This record gives sequence, C-alpha cells and structure tokens, in this order.
Amino acid sequence: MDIQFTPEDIAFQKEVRAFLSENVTDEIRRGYTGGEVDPDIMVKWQKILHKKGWVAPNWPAEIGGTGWTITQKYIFENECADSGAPSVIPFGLKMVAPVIYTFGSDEQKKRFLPDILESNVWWCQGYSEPGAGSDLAALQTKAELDGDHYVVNGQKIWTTYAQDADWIFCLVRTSSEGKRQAGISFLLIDMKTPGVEVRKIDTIDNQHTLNEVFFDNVRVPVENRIGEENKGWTYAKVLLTHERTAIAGVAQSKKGLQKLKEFTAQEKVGAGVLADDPLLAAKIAKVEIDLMALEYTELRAIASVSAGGAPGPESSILKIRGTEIQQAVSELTIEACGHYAHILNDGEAIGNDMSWVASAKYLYGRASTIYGGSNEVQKNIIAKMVLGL
Amino acid sequence: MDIQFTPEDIAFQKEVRAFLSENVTDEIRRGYTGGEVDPDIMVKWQKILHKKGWVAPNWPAEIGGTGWTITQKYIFENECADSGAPSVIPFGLKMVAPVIYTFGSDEQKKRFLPDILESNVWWCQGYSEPGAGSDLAALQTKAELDGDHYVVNGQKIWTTYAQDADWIFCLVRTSSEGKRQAGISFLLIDMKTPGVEVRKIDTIDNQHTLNEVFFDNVRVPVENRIGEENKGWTYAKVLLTHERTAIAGVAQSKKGLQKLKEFTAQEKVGAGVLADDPLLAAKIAKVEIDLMALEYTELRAIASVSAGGAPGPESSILKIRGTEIQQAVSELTIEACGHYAHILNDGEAIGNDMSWVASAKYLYGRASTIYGGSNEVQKNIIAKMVLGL
Amino acid sequence: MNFDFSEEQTLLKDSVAKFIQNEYSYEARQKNSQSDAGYSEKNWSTFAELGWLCVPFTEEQGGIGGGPVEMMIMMEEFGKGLVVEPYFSSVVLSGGLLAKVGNENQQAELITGIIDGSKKIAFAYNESQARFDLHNVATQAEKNDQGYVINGNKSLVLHGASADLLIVSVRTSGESLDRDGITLLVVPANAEGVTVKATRTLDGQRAAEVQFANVAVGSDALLGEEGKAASVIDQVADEAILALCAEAVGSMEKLYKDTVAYTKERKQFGVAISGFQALQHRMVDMFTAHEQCKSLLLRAVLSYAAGDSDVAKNIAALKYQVGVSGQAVAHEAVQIHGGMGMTDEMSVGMYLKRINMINTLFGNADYHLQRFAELSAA
Amino acid sequence: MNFDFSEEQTLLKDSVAKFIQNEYSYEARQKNSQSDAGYSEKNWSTFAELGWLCVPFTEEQGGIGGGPVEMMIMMEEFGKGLVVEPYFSSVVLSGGLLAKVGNENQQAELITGIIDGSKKIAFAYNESQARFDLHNVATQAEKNDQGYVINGNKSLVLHGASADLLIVSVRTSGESLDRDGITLLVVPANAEGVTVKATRTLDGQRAAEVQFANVAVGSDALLGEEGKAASVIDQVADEAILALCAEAVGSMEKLYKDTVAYTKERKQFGVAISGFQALQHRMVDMFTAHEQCKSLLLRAVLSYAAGDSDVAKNIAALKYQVGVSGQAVAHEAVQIHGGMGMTDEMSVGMYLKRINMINTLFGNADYHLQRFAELSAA
Repeated sequence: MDIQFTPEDIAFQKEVRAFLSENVTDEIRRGYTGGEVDPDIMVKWQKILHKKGWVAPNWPAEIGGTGWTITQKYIFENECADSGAPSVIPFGLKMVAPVIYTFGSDEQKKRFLPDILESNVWWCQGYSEPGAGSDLAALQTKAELDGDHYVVNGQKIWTTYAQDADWIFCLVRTSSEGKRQAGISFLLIDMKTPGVEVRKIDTIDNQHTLNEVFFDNVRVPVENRIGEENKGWTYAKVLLTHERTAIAGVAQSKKGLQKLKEFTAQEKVGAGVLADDPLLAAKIAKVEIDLMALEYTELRAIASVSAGGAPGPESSILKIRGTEIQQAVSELTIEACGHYAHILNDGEAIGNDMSWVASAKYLYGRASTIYGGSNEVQKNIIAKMVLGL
Repeated sequence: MDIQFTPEDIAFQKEVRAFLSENVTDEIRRGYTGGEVDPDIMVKWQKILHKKGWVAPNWPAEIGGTGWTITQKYIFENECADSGAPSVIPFGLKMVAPVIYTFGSDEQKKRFLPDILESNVWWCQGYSEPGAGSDLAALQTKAELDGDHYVVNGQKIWTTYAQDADWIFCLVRTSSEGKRQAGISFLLIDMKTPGVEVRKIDTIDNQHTLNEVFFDNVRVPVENRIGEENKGWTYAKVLLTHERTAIAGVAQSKKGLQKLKEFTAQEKVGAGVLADDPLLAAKIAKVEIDLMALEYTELRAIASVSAGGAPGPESSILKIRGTEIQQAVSELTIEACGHYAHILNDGEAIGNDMSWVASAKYLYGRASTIYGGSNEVQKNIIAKMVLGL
Repeated sequence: MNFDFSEEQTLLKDSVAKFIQNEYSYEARQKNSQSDAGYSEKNWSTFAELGWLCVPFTEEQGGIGGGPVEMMIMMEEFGKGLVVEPYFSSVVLSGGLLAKVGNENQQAELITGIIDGSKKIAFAYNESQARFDLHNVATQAEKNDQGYVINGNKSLVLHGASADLLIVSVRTSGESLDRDGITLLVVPANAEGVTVKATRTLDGQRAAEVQFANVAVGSDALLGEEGKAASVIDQVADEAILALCAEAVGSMEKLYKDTVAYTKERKQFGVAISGFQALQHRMVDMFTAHEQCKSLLLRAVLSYAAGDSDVAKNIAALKYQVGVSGQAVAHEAVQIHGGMGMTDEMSVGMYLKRINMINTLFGNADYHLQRFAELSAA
Repeated sequence: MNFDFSEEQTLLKDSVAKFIQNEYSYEARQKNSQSDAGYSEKNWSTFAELGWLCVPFTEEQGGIGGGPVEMMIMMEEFGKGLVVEPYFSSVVLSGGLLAKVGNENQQAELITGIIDGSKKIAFAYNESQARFDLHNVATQAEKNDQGYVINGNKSLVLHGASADLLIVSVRTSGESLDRDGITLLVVPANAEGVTVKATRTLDGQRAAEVQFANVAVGSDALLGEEGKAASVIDQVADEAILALCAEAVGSMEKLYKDTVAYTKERKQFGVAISGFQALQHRMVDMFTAHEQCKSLLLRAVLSYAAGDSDVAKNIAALKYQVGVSGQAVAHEAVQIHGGMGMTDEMSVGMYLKRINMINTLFGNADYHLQRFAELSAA
C-alpha cells in the first residue's frame, strides 16, 4: 500500500502546473462556467491541450494518448480542475473516440480520429429517446437498409450541445427480432445531412444545453456504421464502462468546494463573515468529508482497473455519490449566495460575484442524478450485480 | 379555526395538574422508565387513576370512560407526560377492552371489563408469530373445536409483558378455507391454562419485555371467543384503527425532549455547558420542530375523527413520524450522555444520571419502527390507500 | 379545538381555488410571467374586483378584517398556481406596514389605492450587505427643514419596477446594525434621484435594484415613528413568513400530487413507474413532508391569530421546516419526473425555483433554525 | 499509487480472518463476553502465540515493526468478529504509549510483558467531567521525594479490572483544562489506595471506574516527560481512532452482508423480502456507506503512515463519518432484520452497540466534525 507521489510524479505535477498557469487564462476559464459552453473558447483550449499532446490522456499512446500512469492522470485532472480550466467536451474525445479506436475499421479510424484529436469536429450523443430513458433498450429510432445507405427515422432527446455539433453518434434500431438489445446498431451521422433537425429544449436553468434531434428519412452511408449490424449495444456498453475516471467529477467538486469555502471566508455578514456560521460550516465540512471519501473510492477503482483487475464493487457507487456530492456543493453554494442566487442578472453581477453561475450550476445540476442512467437505475444495478438481490 | 382553550378547558387543566402533582410520586414515576415495567407500581398507579375515574378516558362514559372532549383528552395526556407519570399498560385498557365492549357478549363484558378497569387482571397480546410479522394474516396458531372447547396449538412471539400477564388475547386460525383473513378467530385465553408456556426473549436492551408464548393442546372454552368464529380479523382490524390518540407518542416525546434540553443546559463541558454546542443544539431544535409538527398533525387527525369524519390522510403518518421522532430523541439523549450511555451500571448511576435509562430506551426503542406494522408496511399502506399507487 | 373553516373562509378558498383552476394554467402563468410587467394587469383587476386586495385590511380601512387564516387560505391557493401578481409585495408587505403605522392620510390614500388596484407599492427593505438581517440598514436619510434626503442602495426590491411608490427603510440615526434609528419613508418611484433597475428572478417573478441619490421627500413621507421602525418591520416580517410559507405549502401539495400523477402515466421497462416500491416510499415521504409543513403552518397561523406567547418560536419552526422540506420535495419531484422535470414544459422546475426563493426571503432555513434554538433553549 | 497488501500483510490478514472464522462464532464471542473476565484467556494466549500482540512494536522492542496498515488489517477482522479481548486497550493504547515514551527499563519489562501475554495494561485517561477532551485532567499527582501521590477518579477505563497495571494521566501542574502539566504514571492495579470497580459496557465489553486515594508511586513510575504528556496522548489517540475505525469498518461490512443474506432467507407475503425494491435501495445505501468509510479509513491510515501534513484532517473526517455512517448502517440492519434484530440471538444488535461505543470513544461524530471544520477552514 502506497499513496505517496514519487519524485517523478512531483516533477510531472510541476510541469503540469507550469503549463496550466501559462495557458489557463481568464478567457479560457469562461469556456465553461456551469451550464452552457462557449464553443469557440473550448476549441481554442482543446487545441492548446492538443499541441501539448495532453488532450486525450486515455487514448492509447500510439494514436495520440499520453501513456501516463494512473497517478499522472490523477495529478493532471486535479491540477486542471484547480486551475479553473474547463473540462474537455467529452462526446468526441472521451465517448465516441474509444468506440472508434476499439471497434471501428481502419478506414473509420483514419477518417474520424484525427479531427477529434485536433478538435476540428464536434460530436454529440444520440442515445436517449422520449420513450427510452433509463430503459435505453426500448429505443425506437429506426435505420432501414436501402442500398448502401441506412434510412434513419425517429427522434433522440436530451442531446447535450447538439446545437454546436457537426456529428452525432447514435444507437438505432436495425432489427426488431429477438432480444431488444440484439437489434441495435451504432451509427455515425453527419448533422448536416438533410432531414436532421435540432430543436432546443427549454430547461429550468435558462441556458441552452439540451436538444431534441429529429431524423426524417436521413440517409446515412453504411460505411458510417461501427462494427457489425445489430451489435451496437455491445459497443455502447463497453463505452459506458470505458470512462470511469471522470464520472464522479471529484476534481470539479473539489474546486467548487474550494471556491465556496473562499467565498464564505470573505463574505461579510454583520460583524463577521459567513464562514462563522457553525451550521453552514458543518454542512460544508460534511460534503468535504464525503468528497474525500469519494476521491479514495475512485482511486481504489482506478487502481484495481489499472492493475488489470476488474473494477471492484466500490466503483459502482461513483456515479451515485459523485452526482449527489455535485448537487450538494451546488446547493450549499446557492445557500451561501443568499438572495443573489435568485436574480437572473443577464450577465451583470448583482450582490455578489458567485451567484449567477451558482444558480445555473445548481439548476442544470439537477440533471446529473437523472442522466447517464438515473441514480435509481444505478441502485437497481448494484442491488442485482453487487449484492446479488 | 380555533385552537384556544376555553375557560372550562383551563379549569380542567388546573384540576388535572393538581391531581397529578399530588399523586405522581417518585415511586410512581419509576413504574416505567424505559423498557421494563414494575407491575406492582403500575397497578398502584392505575388504581389511583381508576379511583379518580380517569383510567379509561376513551371508554364510553356509561361503562367507565370519562366523557371528555378531545381537547380535554389532549390536556390530560400532555399533563400526564409532563408530570412524569407512566402511561397505563395498554393491553387491557386500550386494546382488548374496546374489542370486548364493542363485539363481546353481555356475559363477556360483565366478566372481563370490571377487572380491566380496576387493574385486577393483566393482559397481553397474542398476534405475531415467527412466520407472521408484518404479514399478520399468515398466522398459523390453530384452534380446533373439541366439544365446547377449542384446542389451541402453536406459538406467538414478541409478546410484550407476557411474563406479568394473567390473560392473553389471541388471533388463532379456525379455518384454512377461503381467504387467509377469513379463517381467523379472536380468543381470550387464561395464561394459567395447562399447556401455556412463556419463554423470555433475550433482547438487545438487556431487559425483560418480550416473550414467546407456546400453546400445547391448550383447552379454551368456546365462551371465550369474541363474536363469531372466523370473524376475528374484522375485530382485530377495528382495534388497530381504534386507538389513534396515543400512537404517535407525542406527549412522551415532548417530555423526553424537555428532559434532554434540561440536561444539556446543566451538563458542564469545559468552561461551558453541553447546550452551547451549536450542532447538538441544532439537532435538538430539528427534532423539536418535527415534534411540534406532529403534535398538530395528530390534533388534526383527532379533530377530524371526533367531528365524526373519517380520519384524514394526515393520520396515516402518525405511526411513522411518531416512532422516528421517539428514536431521534433517544439517539440525541445517548449522544448527550457521552460515554456514560454505554456503561451497564446495574442500577448505580455512573457519570451522569440520565445515561442508563437513556440507553435502555434507545435500544428498546429500535423496536418501535418494527412493531405495530413496521414503518415499511405503513408506507406501503399510505402509498396504496392514500396516494393510490 | 377545531380546524374547520368558517363559511366565509370556505367561500374565499373556493373563490381563489376556482380562479387558479380556471384562469391560471401553467401556460397562462408563464405567459404572464414573460410579459413586460411580469404579471397580468387583467388578473390584478380581477383580484381587486373579487375583493382579494382588501382582505387583510380592517373595515375602517376599507377591508374585510381578514386575519392570518384568510391570508393563509389565499396564499396556499396562490402557491398551487405559482401566482406572479404582486399580491405579496403590495398587499402583504406594503399593505401590512401601512395598516399598522400609516397615519389617517396615508391610509385613506394609499390603502384605498391598494384595494382598488390603482396603486402598487413595493417595500424596499433589503440591502446587499444585510443578508437576512432586516435591521442591517445602511441607506441614509438626512433630515432637513422640508423633510428627508435619501442616499443609498436597496436590493431585490420585490416588484420594485412596477410599483408606483416605494416604502423604503432608511437609517436616520445609529450604526448600520442598530435596531434603533430605522425609519420608513414613502417615496414615489419616479422621484428625482431614484434609479430603478428592473431584474427578473429565477422563479419567473420580478424585482429591482434601486438607487437613491439625494432623493428629497417631504416630512409627510414619514411612515410611522422616526427611528422606531424596527418593530413594525419585524411584525410585517412575521406576517410575510406566514404568507410565504402558506404559498410554499400550496406548492408542495401540487408537487407531490403532480409527481404521483406523473408516475402513473410514465412507463419504463414496460410498466408504469408508480409501481416501483422505492419510488412509492419516496412519494410517501413527500406526502408526509407536506402534511408536516401544513401542520406547522396551522400551528403558526393560529398562534399568531391568538397572540400566543410562543408565536415567535412557531414562526421560526415553520420557516425552517418549509425551507428544508420544500426543497426536499421539489428536488424529489424533479428527480422522479426524470428528464421532463428539467424542462420548462413541465411546471415542476418552476415550483422548485419558487420554493428556493421562498426559502431565501426573510431568512433561510438555517437562519430560522438558529433563531428557534435560541428561543427554545431550556 | 497502489492499494495492494504486501505478502506479509496478506498473510497477517488471512491469519486473523481464519481465526475469526473458525474460533470466533457469535456464540463463542458471547460466551467469552459473559465469562468472569469478560474475554478468553485462551484466546489471549493464542493472540500471543500467533504474534499478534507484538505487531506494532519495533524489532528492538521485540515486535515486527508493523505500522498503521497492519493495525488496520487486524482491527478490521476483529471488528467482523466483535472481538472482546483487550487488544485495543493493552496493545494499541498502553502499548502505544510505552513504545513512544517508555524508557529502556519500561520497554524491556512492560512491552515484553504485553508481547508475551503476561501483562495487561490499561490506560486510564478519562474523567467524568471531561467529555471528549483528553487534556481535561483533574486527577492530581503531588510530587515528593519518593515519587508521586495520586488523588482523583478515572472513569470508563477500558478493561481496567483485568489489567495488571494502569497508565494514568494525572495533572502535576496547571489548571484542569491546560494542555501543559499532564503527566503519565504507571501504577500497579493492586497498589494501596487504588479502588477498581469493574463495570460492564453495553457492547459486551468491560471497563472500570478507578479511584486513587493517596496512591504513592515511586519516581520510576513516570512515563515520558513530566508535565508534557499531552502530545503523546494526542498521538496515541490518533492511532486509537485509526484502530477503532478499522474495527467499525469491519463491523459495517459484516452488518451489510448479514442483512443482505437475511433478506434472502426471510419471507413475508409469500416472497423473500430481498425482492422489495425499497429494501434493496436501502441495502445499496448500506453498502455505499461501508465503501465510503473504507475509503476514508485507507486515506487516513496511508496519510498517517506517510506523515502527511493533512493527517489530522483525514483522521477527523474518518472518525466523523464512521460515527455517522456506522450508526446509520447498524440502525438499518436492525430495522431490516425486524423483530429478530431486537434479539440477542442474532448478532446485529451487538454490532449496533459496539458501533455506538466506538462512536463515543475518543470523541464522537460531531466533535470530530467541528474539529474537521476548524482544520479545513479556507
């Protein structure tokens, strides 16, 4: 058992810090502050990361990854969060890319991966449908073969940043025979194809993050299918378990908590500061402790996976506790902001600086326990797969 | 809407207070301090109440009740709790008596009710069985007719104070045909009948409260059956909904909380007192608020029943919240006692006075969310009956 | 002891409930909320016609002498409809101040204006450094021969931009945390030196940031006694808490009932999700939270009506519990609605935002928990 | 970064786990607990033979130089078996003090005695007025030519009645809350003037109330530096917390697993109650609570082993969370076991009681939460 950084790790940490302090400007920090992203800034930032070779730490080193140890990845993620750098948009780099480099043809790898690595092309994810949320296998969007094209009809929903995306990766139904999971294929669709329509969903956070995507006789070349027909569920599942490192959002929550603590230590109340309130201080401490626990739960999961083992039972709780902690941080932040969390200031700070970002984060953050398989579904899975109930 | 006491109510309150201050001695208070009761003291106390005519406020006035308004009952219960008087043992006065005076024959009324009123005869309740807890209708204890006697065989469990009881009222199976509920009869059994055996259950609170009761060819005269054969479930159900006033234990929890607050205000810690701890104070305040809410929830329920209406939906939560609050008070009390809650002092106070009673109450109190239909079953009932789920 | 409404109270309840039912669908509410003023003038006229604006005023003032029970009845229904009209701001807050300490002229003119709907008056009590302390007043008013000259800033003035008049708490003596030295002045919203910046709030309502730069008002602007406004402010704050909590309790009822209804419709894995026991138990918890808050509401309202000695404790308990349980119920409602709960298409998110706002107004949950603990110390 | 045990550590774990599995059924534990001494001398000899009593001591002291990881490994298994032998009292507490500040003679005699099982030593640190403050010491020791004369009372001395020797924290100078002026003295349990009243604790373990009436000890009774014991007490308290929390984490694992197993057996309404989704989700919460506590345990143990600067924060976090989550898991375990959970026939209630005791020892959850909040202030 050993959790100490080696001298190499410490040198690496220094290098990361130097790089970040030089490159993470206030402008870059504005790339993502809560709900909406600024795509231009994000492209700029991801290109900076790419130039340094650090945009895809989890990819195999030979195709653009970093070859880092888990400790290095851990250090990198923490330093990034600490610097206020926005997380990279995951849909290309973290979600579709692993599917492509694991299951795609050489042709597909050559065609799609470089643009993802260079942030030239933006992706979004077409999984959920109105009737297929937590029960994803119920999806209905149809792709029917017509010559060397699929003709896609149907609707996706909750599509994050579809409005900025060039491509969408979709699960579509190519067969209605057998088990529901066995008739699903994995398609890559150019958003500019005729028949693709994006409609904004008005969400409670008053930002534009989510969309519906409609497919009306959209013709998709067969060569855009990943792997075999009707095997899409297998690829998607691998993807779902592929990216475990970021799911808990530990580094982001740590940063959020740090900001909150700084705010309460400065914000004057009467003759003292907000941090003097013992009940607020206790609530913040509780969340911090929870987060300290989750950080190690995540490290235990990463360590057991990277040692070649299967993820241990501890990994099952990352999504649940991670999102609950994110929500708790955002709830405490709006509580700390007082009245000013409730004013829609249209860009101008009123009362205090934290508040507008705080309420957008709080409101958008309610979705975190719903998406990616709701926390209820996660509990069902743990009950069945881990506890054998 | 009006919650003010009338001048008559205030006069009544005075009368109750005077009576209690004269009669509730330290000895009486020791009749029940947490888990075990002292039967001799309880008899003494209940006889004092009976002499005053106040031992059975809920019975019809013509057979020994008080004819009080709900406000008077509320006042009486609160003043009793406040005085530290032990609650009367419910099995005779509050549980079997209403069944007897509602469904029993004149013969049975004459035979059993006076002894209950005078606390000459002690009762216990034979409902649960090892295989029939929350699912009470699964009960298996058999009563087979043999001439003018039933022959009873089987086992009851969790029988509170069976070791002190002269009689037991039982649900027994007299038929295995039709719906399970339709083959159950309600029998009164003399505990001295040959074949009745009581075995103590060793419980986590180290007191003797619970028992198993075994029936081995116990011969019970048919005249000891209440009402019709195979209709026992109906009578038992009426009994279950009959006594709503005490189920939440509001008055007792108020008293417990008051004691706890006094203790924390006096108990020295460092240079101050325990009550100075803002987190403990906040937890106590939260429970007190919860209890203030429940007190009105109970009043609303009582008011709607006594106005002749059906109990409103608010009454469904009395058992759940009442027992949760009792447990919360007992948890905070052992927390306040510190180390001394954990010493089994065999009767001698160590460290502080509260602690031994505190831990017995805490441990025995874990049962409150289990017995009387577990809180999980209560939630199932509310989901179905109130929310229509 | 009885919890029954009188005949008049039942009529009032039915009247408001019917209006909410028929005229205040979520779509209509959203339309009003997004209009320029942020509410419907037509509705406001209806409120006046139906006599709702006069409820809390005495008969001499032109009202019907409604008490906290009547106010609870109305606000609970308003809470079910997420009403955006400035009832709370104009009638409860400003009306409350005028009814309690207004002189004959002020009552005759301003209360009459409130009741007939012709005047909307906002109460500017909040300042950015004050957090929840109503006595933390830094806005200064200097007295001169003509009256007062006001300088300072007020924040989150509810419905401040649509108000004709502002009642402003100012400091005429003492330091900014003193209880003494606070004075109320009635200021026309269009007086010289008054700058009103309209803001929207997350709950779809309106507020304003208001600056006072050498704003001169006459001596007749004084409302109540100079330097002694703290106690009337406290009293109106108590009434404000009762009203807001009644509103939140109405919203909580709507939330748990809507959630129950939604689960009966929504299917996953081929069955209605209402059948999942884990969700059932959580909806029971939502139901329980509502009932318990309703009990605390009745407790506080009835004790306020009776002038009981423990009214402060009851009000603190209420505000704490409604803050905590209201948010818990709203969070669960969003969660159980799933993705749909995140959209403006369903009302559930709007209830969440309103409940959050209510938690913050006049002191949040922890503020009142600590107040309660002090009041209730052994 | 790795969380794997070394080969030696794995062997140690297997050895203790095997003993618990084979020799420490709940029935056997209860028998030992209810014996006169409150534990089994035979087991204690086995502990000595298997080398467990020497684990934390250095090789020079006769041990194997085990660190906090080894201690965690052992205590976690002990927690699964609810071990009643005085390992914590004698090895962790008293052994910890002796190993850190014992002089050559003391180490040679007393540590050797601990290791071979011939000497049991209890640490008398607690006083009834102190609550959780280890520096609140009112027991006085007056110095004279021969040594010290002790007067005062110690409370809840763990395994005090079976101890051959007591290490007593006494005040040799200063006021009763001062950090300075605390001294440790080694006192034979049978010294004149020592009255040991044996008590049982709810968790089936033993303690004692100890009175010192003019108890004279020689100068050689001094353990460490006179008046400077606070820091070694604090250090041993940190190790005590790590050990106790490891024990509790072991108990939590047993509790959630036993509960899961019980629900698969127990039938109600004709089906195993493991099928009820509401219970399933609650058991997932129990599982989660255990995993999170285990993570905090690893965090605190590894940071203590490494001497990190944030070790105090990690230890406070651990003790808080184990206190809160341990009780929550134990309460749920009793509840889900239903009536059976209330009986001594099942072990679940005993785990509850032990976890409660652990919560209280060396500062309860709120005590450490407040300590954490101070340490972690921005």
